[in-house]
Amino acid sequence: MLYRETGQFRTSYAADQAIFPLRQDRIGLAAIALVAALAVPLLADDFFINTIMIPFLIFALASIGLNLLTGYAGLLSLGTGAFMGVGAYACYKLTTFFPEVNVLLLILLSGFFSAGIGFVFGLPSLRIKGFYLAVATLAAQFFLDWCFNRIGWLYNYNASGAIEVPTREAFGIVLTGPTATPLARYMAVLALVVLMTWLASNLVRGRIGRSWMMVRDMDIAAELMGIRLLRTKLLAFAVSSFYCGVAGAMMVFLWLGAAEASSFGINVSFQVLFMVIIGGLGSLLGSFMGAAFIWILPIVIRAVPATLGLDIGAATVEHVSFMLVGGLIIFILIAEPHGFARLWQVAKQKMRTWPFPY
Amino acid sequence: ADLYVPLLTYRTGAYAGSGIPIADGMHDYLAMLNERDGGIGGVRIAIEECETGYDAQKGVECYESTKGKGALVYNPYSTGITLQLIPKASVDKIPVLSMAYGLSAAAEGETFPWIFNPPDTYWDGASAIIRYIADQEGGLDALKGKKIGYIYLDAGYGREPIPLLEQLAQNYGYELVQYPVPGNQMQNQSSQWLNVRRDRPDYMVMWGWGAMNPTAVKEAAKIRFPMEKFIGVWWAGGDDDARPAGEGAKGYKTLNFHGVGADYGAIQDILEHVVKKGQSKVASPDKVGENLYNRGVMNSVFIAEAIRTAQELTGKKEVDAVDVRRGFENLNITEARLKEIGLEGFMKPLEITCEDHSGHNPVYVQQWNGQRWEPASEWFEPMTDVVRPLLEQAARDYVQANQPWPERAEPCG
Amino acid sequence: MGEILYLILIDPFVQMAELPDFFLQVLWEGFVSGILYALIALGFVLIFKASGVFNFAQGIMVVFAALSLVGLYEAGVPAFLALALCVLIMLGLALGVERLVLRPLVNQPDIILFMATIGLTYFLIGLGEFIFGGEPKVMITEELLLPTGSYAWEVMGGLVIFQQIDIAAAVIAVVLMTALGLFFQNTRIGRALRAVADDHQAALSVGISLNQIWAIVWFAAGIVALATGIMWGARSDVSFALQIVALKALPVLVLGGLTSVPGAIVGGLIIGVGEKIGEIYWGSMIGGGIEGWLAYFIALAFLLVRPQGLFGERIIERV
Amino acid sequence: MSATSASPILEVNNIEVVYDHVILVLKGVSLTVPEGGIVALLGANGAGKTTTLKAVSNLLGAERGEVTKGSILLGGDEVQSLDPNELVRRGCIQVMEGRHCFGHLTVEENLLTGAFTRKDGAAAIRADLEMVYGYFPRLRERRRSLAGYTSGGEQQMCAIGRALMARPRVILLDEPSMGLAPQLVEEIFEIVAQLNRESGVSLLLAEQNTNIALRYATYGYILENGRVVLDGDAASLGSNEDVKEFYLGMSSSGRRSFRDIKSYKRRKRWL
Amino acid sequence: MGLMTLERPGGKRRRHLDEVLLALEGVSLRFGGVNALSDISFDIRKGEIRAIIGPNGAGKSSMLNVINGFYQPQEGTIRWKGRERRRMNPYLAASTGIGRTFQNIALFKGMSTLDNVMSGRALKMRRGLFWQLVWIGPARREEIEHRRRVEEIIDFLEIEHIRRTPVGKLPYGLQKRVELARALAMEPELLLLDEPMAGMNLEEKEDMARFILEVNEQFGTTIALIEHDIGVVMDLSDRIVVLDYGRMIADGTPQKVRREQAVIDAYLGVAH
Ligand SMILES: Nc1ncnc2c1ncn2[C@@H]1O[C@H](COP(=O)(O)OP(=O)(O)OP(=O)(O)O)[C@@H](O)[C@H]1O
Ligand SMILES: Nc1ncnc2c1ncn2[C@@H]1O[C@H](COP(=O)(O)OP(=O)(O)OP(=O)(O)O)[C@@H](O)[C@H]1O
Ligand SMILES: [Mg+2]
Ligand SMILES: [Mg+2]
Repeated sequence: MLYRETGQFRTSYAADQAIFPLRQDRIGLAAIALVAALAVPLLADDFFINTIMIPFLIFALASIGLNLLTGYAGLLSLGTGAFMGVGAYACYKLTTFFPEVNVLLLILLSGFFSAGIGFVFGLPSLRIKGFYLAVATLAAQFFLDWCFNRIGWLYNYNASGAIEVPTREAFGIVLTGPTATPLARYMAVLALVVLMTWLASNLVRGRIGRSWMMVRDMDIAAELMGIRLLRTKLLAFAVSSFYCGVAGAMMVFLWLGAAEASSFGINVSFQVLFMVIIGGLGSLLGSFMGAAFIWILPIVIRAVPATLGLDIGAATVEHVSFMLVGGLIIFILIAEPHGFARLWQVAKQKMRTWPFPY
Repeated sequence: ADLYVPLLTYRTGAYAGSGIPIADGMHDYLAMLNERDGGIGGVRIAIEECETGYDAQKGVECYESTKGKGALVYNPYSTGITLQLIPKASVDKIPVLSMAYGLSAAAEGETFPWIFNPPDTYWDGASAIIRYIADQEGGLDALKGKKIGYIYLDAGYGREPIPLLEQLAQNYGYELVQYPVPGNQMQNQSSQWLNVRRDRPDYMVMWGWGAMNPTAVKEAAKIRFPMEKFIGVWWAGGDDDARPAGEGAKGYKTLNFHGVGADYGAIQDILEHVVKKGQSKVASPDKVGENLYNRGVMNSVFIAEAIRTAQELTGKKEVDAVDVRRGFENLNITEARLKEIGLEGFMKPLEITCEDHSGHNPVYVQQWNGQRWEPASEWFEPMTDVVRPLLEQAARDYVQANQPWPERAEPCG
Repeated sequence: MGEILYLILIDPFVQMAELPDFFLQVLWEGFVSGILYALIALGFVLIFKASGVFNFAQGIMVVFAALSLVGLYEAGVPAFLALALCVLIMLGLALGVERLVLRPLVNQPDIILFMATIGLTYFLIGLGEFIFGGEPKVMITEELLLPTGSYAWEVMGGLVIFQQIDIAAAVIAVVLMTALGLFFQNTRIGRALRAVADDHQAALSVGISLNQIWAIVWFAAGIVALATGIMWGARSDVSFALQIVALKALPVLVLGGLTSVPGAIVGGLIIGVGEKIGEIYWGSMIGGGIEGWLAYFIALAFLLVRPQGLFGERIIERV
Repeated sequence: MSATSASPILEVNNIEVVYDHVILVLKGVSLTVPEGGIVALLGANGAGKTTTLKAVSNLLGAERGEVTKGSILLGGDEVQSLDPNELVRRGCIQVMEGRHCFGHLTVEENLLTGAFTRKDGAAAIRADLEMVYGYFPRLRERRRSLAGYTSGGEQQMCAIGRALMARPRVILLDEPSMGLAPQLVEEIFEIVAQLNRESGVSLLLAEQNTNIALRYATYGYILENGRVVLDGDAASLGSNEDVKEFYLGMSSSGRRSFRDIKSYKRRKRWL
Repeated sequence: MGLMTLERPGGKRRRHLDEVLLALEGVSLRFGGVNALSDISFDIRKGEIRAIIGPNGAGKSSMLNVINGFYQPQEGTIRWKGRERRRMNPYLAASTGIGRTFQNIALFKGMSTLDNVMSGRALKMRRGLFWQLVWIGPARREEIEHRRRVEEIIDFLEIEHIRRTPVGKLPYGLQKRVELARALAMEPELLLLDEPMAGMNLEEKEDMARFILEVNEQFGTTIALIEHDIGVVMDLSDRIVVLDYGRMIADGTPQKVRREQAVIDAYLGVAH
């Protein structure tokens, strides 16, 4: 019985409602925090930080955004990429207008723009449901894509149509642009992601999170219990897009350094959806696990032949990695349709009863 | 150590059709140098392909994962990836060779010391096409009142030439009609070509890539557009772009700045030293010498020559990226040198200077005869006088938009 | 202001009237693309109808089928034998998917099955490129005895051009849809399909063999994919870029209703014609290239009126 | 009379069922349905009745449950590994708890899907359809409306009728009386008994309405917490004191009013 | 929790049977050709237990749906707490004190029992997005306060042991009980129960009856109840409406209704 909760009594409702009521969970969390904030910066090289940690965290945030919408409020969206794009372009315009302002603030502010856009594209959700709604969000995806391409103002009429991140700082440290060190960018990303994850976890365990889940599980019953569907759904769209928008802004400003419309294409939407579902719908922890899996797995697969000294062509590796990723996704869904989050729960359940099977 | 040259290529995805022959050409020439000469200056080249799928994120990932291994130069083969790498280049001190693609303004060596885009920028290409059209019509004055259609991939790549084409339209009085093709509509261009049919432009200019090209050629044939008045940029000139349209594609033209075919010493060496030994990935030996294959070869010629120049300049054999940048900036491929490396007549001599990283080099027009590409014009110069000031302005704009942009610190020479 | 209104409300119609032959051509092109969209959508509908699975892999199945055909031909197999072999390949695919993907996922939520088909998409992309390489291939139109010429029809002082291959596509599409429509409508199997889509577990409990049903529809969808692949391949080329086109089937699908074979046709035609007219007569006002999203907005407009699409099954809301 | 007197058509031997790999629900349940018998499965909420029935008809897979131990014999053959449709083909059909009609099919189409496995021709199927309509005239009235829009009781009739359409040898009925008007409950049991008498259909019946279940059943099992705690023929069960008190609501003073339960319960708690 | 039963004075409960809480007048509801309800008029008085019975498909559930605004009747008016409405809407109904349970359980399947019951408090919780995000402070205080009420209800209905279980996995009978808990959490004035005892055995029905009675007496909640178990209906209700094919065929006290021939013919079969 490795994972024992006996002996840990919750004496108040407040304690019972803590995010991690169990001591073992709290210890685990502290360990992860320590690794993320200390071990990674001290030990990891630039490649690890730039190619694995930063994008992983950013995608985890985007997954949380989509998870709020799809996992909690039950509204399927295929427009995540575009909403991330709105955040990125908004942030770009903001830095153009307010070059002196703390760039982290601007990144957060840009979330409001995508929240607004998300709100607008959420409007049809009152009438349209399920896969039909997914098409409405695809409309957003393709329309916004087109806007990023066609509206020159968005990219300051740059001839190549791309947005390039200027050098900006926060608290006297250069955070964006080519001269920003990976470490500084990593710490900024980590701080923002931790902050926003904490906010999200607050949100989903309270009244609003519950009203989303009500709408997800049975919208008619929710309505009959006094939930105003449109409001609730729109709030979900807005908050979710906010998260995606911030993730998009971070993606361009703290990771890629430049982007064009195609950086926010439908593929990104699918990628994030994958993360959410593999991680587990309706689980914030799952968002992290899903993001880690979907982002890191192909990198690992690509690295394997080289480390083994095998001379397989880059293209072949890519083909195999496609097959592996596809196959693994199916495999995981079969093994546990509720994703890693559930797998983790079951594992905990087993640990609780260990060494007995039930 | 070896000379480590990562190649960012794409043999998968929607643009693989254009990406594969280029990747083959790039790889095979370098491999041939290893086989035939034991590398460059006696040092072997370590070639590593990294698959980008023409995707900016994966491209950056490739960059990050290879730069630590001592990469000497990057060839992103995607305007999107190039744009991401431009600011990184001066920080990481690794030159970027974006051969006739990428940011046109990067030709300004004073502003972009780490970026090289020889032999021509997109603006050179656009101006060359206009000049060619004018020649056909009997002089620049004859352009007045003409209607020129511009069909392009609606992305950074296709949009890059628009300011120049608009500028020239003002100068010469032709009308420019634009037909954007969204990336997700590449294979479904009937609307664009219906519009073409209605607007009846006198000429069509195309900036296409990947699956967009063969579709466009087919559609043009379908609406019975006179193919000899349909002119693509050099990237729209793959053999597989014209071939699917069969007879209908006969007469289709594109720009080019190198020879096609396998009748060059170096290409023959590739066949002998690489393809025959089964070290190449080409699907069949016939593909060697096709237009985009040769483009890849030319790209590798630049790399190899830059490294060789760097070796000469520094006197060391195992040069690093900073040296290679110098090598590029002092690159001077003369007639004699071309002859030496078995590429006589393959391209025009080319020289890169600190101010001009591109060179506004001559181009020619080739035409599809139903089987293969044939030259359809003499070599001629793009409109350097128009392009140059625009490039300077664009570079200034870029710097303006990306403040603080580092001043050039690298000495010339 | 007045000028803008004129441009939006009047001028396009003036244009249509001025060049009636061109308008006819636009309609024809719209019709043809509509038919092609409908073909892709048909594959989706078959599977959705039978299992409630939104099969994202339909697009890649189109590519895969076409690639196998051309690949086999290039490997020296005669055209029609290659066609027959392709049918077998699609059968194998259907059986494999049923066995390895669907069967273990019985009774899971729609979105999980949807995800699994995206996984399948990745797998097939990898496998396809692994076997056939990424180079585009030329469809063996003539070898399959499909016509390639065109007819020009002089009318209203102009010319309307009909590609023979497009006419063939229309004919094949109509034949396929009628056949499938008849097969699946009101027969024992048809009823079973809809039952499965409603409730996997209950379908099992009355003795409907999900395995068999799924194998059948996936095979049917595979055949449709093959036909679609040949037609699209003849229009441009056979490459992995084609799968993007398949996304166009989504608005068609929801407009017609996810479960309706006739809906796929009508939806296809509405979207095909609608987006052509929109692009040609209105698109250039805002810079062109609006086809990418116009179809979705057309579909959205219809959905706001009928949330289940034109011919879709009513969404049952009860407590 | 004991259950073993006739040859058993259905035998469940000591099965264990686990959901999600961790939740053990049935802990060794054994039961026997004799050929032509009506066997009732009784028990409180959550005792595992539904799970037992689903284990027999092999529908657990769809809920991530599995039989980890024991065996199930239908007509002497092991059937745990058979597909559900194969079971139906062999004449064993389940009426699921909670109706599970196909909402987007009309009532008549729902009934017809019940005949999916039958091969005896359209005429026979039509005849049976008429038979079902004869049993449930309400269904005939609503035959053209989508099942999803019919009332709860109508759906229940539809689900039962659908199972009858398969001409089964064994029917597993999960709470057939749920949501039906009292008259209809009687009727349904009448119908079931009639089928049993006339066509020798065997029945395994999970039912909360103990009263009526024991009236029609020949034998009964009482399930508690995933275990069989009591079994016996219907008469002896009906006269068992505990069963009387907790399942039939009869005390020595006859039926007690629901109004009085409160104080009664309180008293029981104080004890 | 103050649910200790008071000794009932002389076995009679105190009622305000004169005060009409809800009245339907001439309500008709049609679906295409089906007349689910035709010209129904009846009232529910404050504090009573009102049963609605009738054969399957009579329109009972539809009636509840009309009352809380899920169906809009084609004709007729609804008078709720003295205000006349042409039609009700679900939000209004919920926010002015109509709570309900459903015939086909409509719980939020992905949520735990506790969350389901908490969801009944949705209308009573006020803290906005900002405080919810911050959590510490007002939002948490509010949550805890409501949690306390919810725990009381959970204790009352004796479902403590399944507090954390996802409701989708509960057996049918317990799901019904959770649904009742959720409705109670809304603290409704009028509680609509649609077959609360379906699928329960006697013991469980007795429990349920006890809960219903206690709710009615302790909170003074008015209850409208649909149930097919005639014993339950006759014992619990003060007045009964009988529907048949959308028409109302009887209305009155149990003693009166059980003797009416129309009711016996249409529903009871035999006199109870
Ligand atoms: N899918 C599932 N996953 C996990 N546990 C389950 C699942 N289905 C049922 N259970 C559990 O199995 C036990 C038995 O449930 P079952 O539905 O068989 O009871 P039942 O006797 O039919 O009850 P009722 O009379 O309420 O229908 C219950 O404790 C229930 O919580
Ligand atoms: N949304 C709807 N669309 C069409 N018909 C409906 C709808 N809702 C109810 N009906 C029909 O109205 C009639 C009354 O249904 P209702 O659900 O009110 O019956 P009920 O009295 O609750 O019956 P039961 O006891 O079986 O639950 C039924 O015939 C039903 O088919
Ligand atoms: Mg049960
Ligand atoms: Mg009802």
